[in-house]
Amino acid sequence: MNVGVVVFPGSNCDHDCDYAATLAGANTRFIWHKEGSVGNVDAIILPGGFSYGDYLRCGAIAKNSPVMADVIRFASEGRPVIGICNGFQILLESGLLPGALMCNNTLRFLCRNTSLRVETTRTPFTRKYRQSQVINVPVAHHDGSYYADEHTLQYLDAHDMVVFRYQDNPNGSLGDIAGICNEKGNVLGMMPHPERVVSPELGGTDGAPLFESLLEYVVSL
Amino acid sequence: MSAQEKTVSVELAMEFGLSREEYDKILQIMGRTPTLTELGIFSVMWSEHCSYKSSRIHLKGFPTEAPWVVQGPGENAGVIDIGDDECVAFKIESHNHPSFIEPLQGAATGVGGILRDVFTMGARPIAAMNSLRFGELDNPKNRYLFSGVVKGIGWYGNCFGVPTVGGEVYFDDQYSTNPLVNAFALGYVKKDKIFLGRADGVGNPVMYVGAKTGRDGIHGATMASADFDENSEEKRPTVQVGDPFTEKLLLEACLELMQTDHIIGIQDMGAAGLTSSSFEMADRAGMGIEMWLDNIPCREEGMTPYEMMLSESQERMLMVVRQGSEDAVKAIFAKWDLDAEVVGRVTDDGRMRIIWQGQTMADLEIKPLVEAAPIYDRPYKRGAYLDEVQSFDFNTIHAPADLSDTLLRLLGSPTIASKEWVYQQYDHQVRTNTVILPGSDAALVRIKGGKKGVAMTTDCNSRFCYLNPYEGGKATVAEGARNIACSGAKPLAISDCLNFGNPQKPETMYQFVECVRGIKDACRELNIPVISGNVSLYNETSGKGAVYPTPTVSTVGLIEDIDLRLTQDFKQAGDHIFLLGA
Amino acid sequence: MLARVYVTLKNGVLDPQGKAILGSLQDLGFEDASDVRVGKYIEVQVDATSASAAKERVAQMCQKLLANTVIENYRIEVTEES
Amino acid sequence: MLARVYVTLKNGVLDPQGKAILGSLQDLGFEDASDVRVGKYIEVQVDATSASAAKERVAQMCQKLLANTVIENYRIEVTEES
Ligand SMILES: Nc1ncnc2c1ncn2[C@@H]1O[C@H](COP(=O)(O)OP(=O)(O)O)[C@@H](O)[C@H]1O
Repeated sequence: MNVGVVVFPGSNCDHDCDYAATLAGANTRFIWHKEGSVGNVDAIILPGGFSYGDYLRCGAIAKNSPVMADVIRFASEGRPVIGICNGFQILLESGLLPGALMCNNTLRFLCRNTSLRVETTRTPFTRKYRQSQVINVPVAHHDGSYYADEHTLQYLDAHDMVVFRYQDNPNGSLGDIAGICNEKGNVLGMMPHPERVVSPELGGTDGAPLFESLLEYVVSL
Repeated sequence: MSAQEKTVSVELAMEFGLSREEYDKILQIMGRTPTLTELGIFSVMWSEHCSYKSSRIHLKGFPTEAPWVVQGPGENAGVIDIGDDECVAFKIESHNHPSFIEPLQGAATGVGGILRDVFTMGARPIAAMNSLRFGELDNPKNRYLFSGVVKGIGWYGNCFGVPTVGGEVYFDDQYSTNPLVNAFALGYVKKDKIFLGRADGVGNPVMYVGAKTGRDGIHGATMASADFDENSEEKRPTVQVGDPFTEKLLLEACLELMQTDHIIGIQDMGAAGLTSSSFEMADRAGMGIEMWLDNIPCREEGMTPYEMMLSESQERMLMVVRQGSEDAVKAIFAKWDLDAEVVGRVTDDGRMRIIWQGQTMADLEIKPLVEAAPIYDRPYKRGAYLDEVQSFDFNTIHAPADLSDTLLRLLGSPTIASKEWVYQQYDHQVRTNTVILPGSDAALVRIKGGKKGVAMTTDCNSRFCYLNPYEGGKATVAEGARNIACSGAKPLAISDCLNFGNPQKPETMYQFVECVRGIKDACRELNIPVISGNVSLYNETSGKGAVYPTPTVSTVGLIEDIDLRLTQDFKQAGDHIFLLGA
Repeated sequence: MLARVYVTLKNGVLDPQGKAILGSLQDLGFEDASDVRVGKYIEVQVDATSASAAKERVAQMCQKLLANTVIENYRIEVTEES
Repeated sequence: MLARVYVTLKNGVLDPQGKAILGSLQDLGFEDASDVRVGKYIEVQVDATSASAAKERVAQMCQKLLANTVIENYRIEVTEES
């Protein structure tokens, strides 16, 4: 499996995503944001960090990067795209997922472990988890409070689009939402960092099945 | 400041922070009256901050050598060998005065500066720490400073993408008129990829890279060398603003460039900006530089040579590259949307010539400016307070009736209480190397690709240093070594940041001298060399007393196998508990 | 020409920052403050032949970048000064 | 009464945010944009008997909290609407 990790100026979890995907057995390559095409990859990761310094709004400037048009094309073909933290913010800004992420209700950056419930295993990223499994994955963000209007929240529920919910909502997200996918399930955005818990030295391995799911999915195609 | 219209005189020199004697010495060195730009250069180069004029003679005698020391004091950061041709570069530095004026930006730019110190060495920053001191939190001003500083450190480090893995915070009203903000960074570098701040090779181009120059922080270095007084507010417009995003780009561009063989030498433009970076690079190589100010990328209109030379705008570097490499360098920086301009060339006459609009604005011999900087052996005297505090009779204290209550009160005091509120605002896991998270004795960061890990801690019991400066200095080093050892690692080297009050007061100078003596003795005894550091004096507001003597020490150690690491928490019921030591 | 852009949160979107500021103001003794909403104020210098052309252009900038219309509204004022 | 507060960076203070936005606008083809500065826009509802009293009060709030006067300036407009 070839995984492309998109690097925006200011991305800083790009190497961590590369590390986690490689550990799961993928071949990875970095895709510079100025490239017009994502090239020959089977899945795309938009990593965390502070693209463009998070200036204006998190993800707002990155959504206009040259590579994003091709990421949108790739996603519309039903192929897997995951945005983690800043990557989630970019997916929302670019309209690939509904809603918005706002400043944490604590108004502070928050780096700590959270406990998540897996709400659906139908996506290419969650098939190796059990339905309703509770996993520990850290968050590290300032703007992670998920917002969508009532109508959208109902739509998400009705279409099985909520993928992870916080058990201990750390930031004021509506519906305790930590991660959502699109209708098809091939585009996932989540605030917590699964790539940070993929080996025991790092304090946990609950993030590993996400990358392994992706590999299994791609190989099964 | 309309410094341009000012005529150079002893009064102006004093306004710039020089003494009458120092001005006479300048006249003697130059054989003429300096130009305004020249006077500005002298004033920052001879400030306490850049010249270490009050501390230098006492810093001599720090043990600085060991088989594993690759670079000792004197460069942007010190470097030690951790085996297999792998090295770590690290340093701690103060940003006390800027943080007092504007806590968020002051602390943020402190982090930015120390990160640059590390990556100019060719090392990718893999960990940061900080050591903080504030007045008690019942005062809203102190809460404002504390929360602003923490936010600033978090903002800059998180955005840059370095994990902030440790630090310390103390609260004591002794710091309410001058908080302390010390920032530490550690980077990883292969032994054959270390870069130094040297301007070698006659004719080689001098290049300016990074952000544009504005009027930020002019006279910041001299500000860091003076007491605060009621008028300090007026110095506010000189506050520098940080841009961690640009710094992240600068890091990536520099590291990419360092994979090529275009660079000869590189240095961060920190305190005293273009001035100290160019003088120090030329001095280390025994060379001269001709600098063309018309080529300096400026952010504002109408900047004068004086302002360009003294600006402390952030996220800038000065480099010397090989002749013919200019375009290749520019191409790499253009990829990262950064400026890179040729602003001068290396000469062999040992002089700094600064040219602007066809005129020579400054023409100075470098050696005397750097090496004939004043050195003071300031008088010191044991403070009378010491007799009083040391003769304290502990028998006058009676055990409290309710020990549980006392314990709860102790645990509830901000200095002892959990620091989670602080470190949860720092991304301490980015780069997926942090194997001991904040909250234990020392942080531990693994080196990917093997089993090794680097442990680090920053410590200082400043109340102890106040009660007995010599023993306090010793204890500080010992505490750091213990923290490293308790994590399973072997302490290898330290970087120190010596925060004291006004050195012109003999009692303060005594604290300095004695703390330093204590550090030296402990380092020698434990065979832990000092490989980098920083001195911050004048940490007091006039009339309101100085901070406690605070010689912060950052200790770095090595563990060969991270699976053998130890953390401080009790692991399971039934385990035995031992008390070790005297 | 100078365009002033005011970006504000839509009605009904919670504004934690505004709420926190209101809380601090009241703690500071400003009990006469009863509501605070925080938005962005952006000044854009734009080359245009008329104020209406400038406004048009800046509206496009808002749509594409300056505002997130899922949660924000924007308002533009153009002055001839530069 | 509604007070509108505009908080802007002082002249000469680096505005990294404005710089990044300008770069992005130009990449998007808005070459007619030549400068961007970003500030805050704050609406404060305040109880006061007159517009001038309200303005006075909000100025105190700016000094104490809403603006960081080390690097920022502020401007206040009061309207009688509420
Ligand atoms: N207390 C100290 N202990 C050891 N080395 C020191 C100490 N203070 C300063 N140094 C060394 O002196 C050199 C100059 O320090 P400094 O002026 O702070 O560097 P910079 O150019 O980054 O501002 C550095 O190499 C530093 O490591």
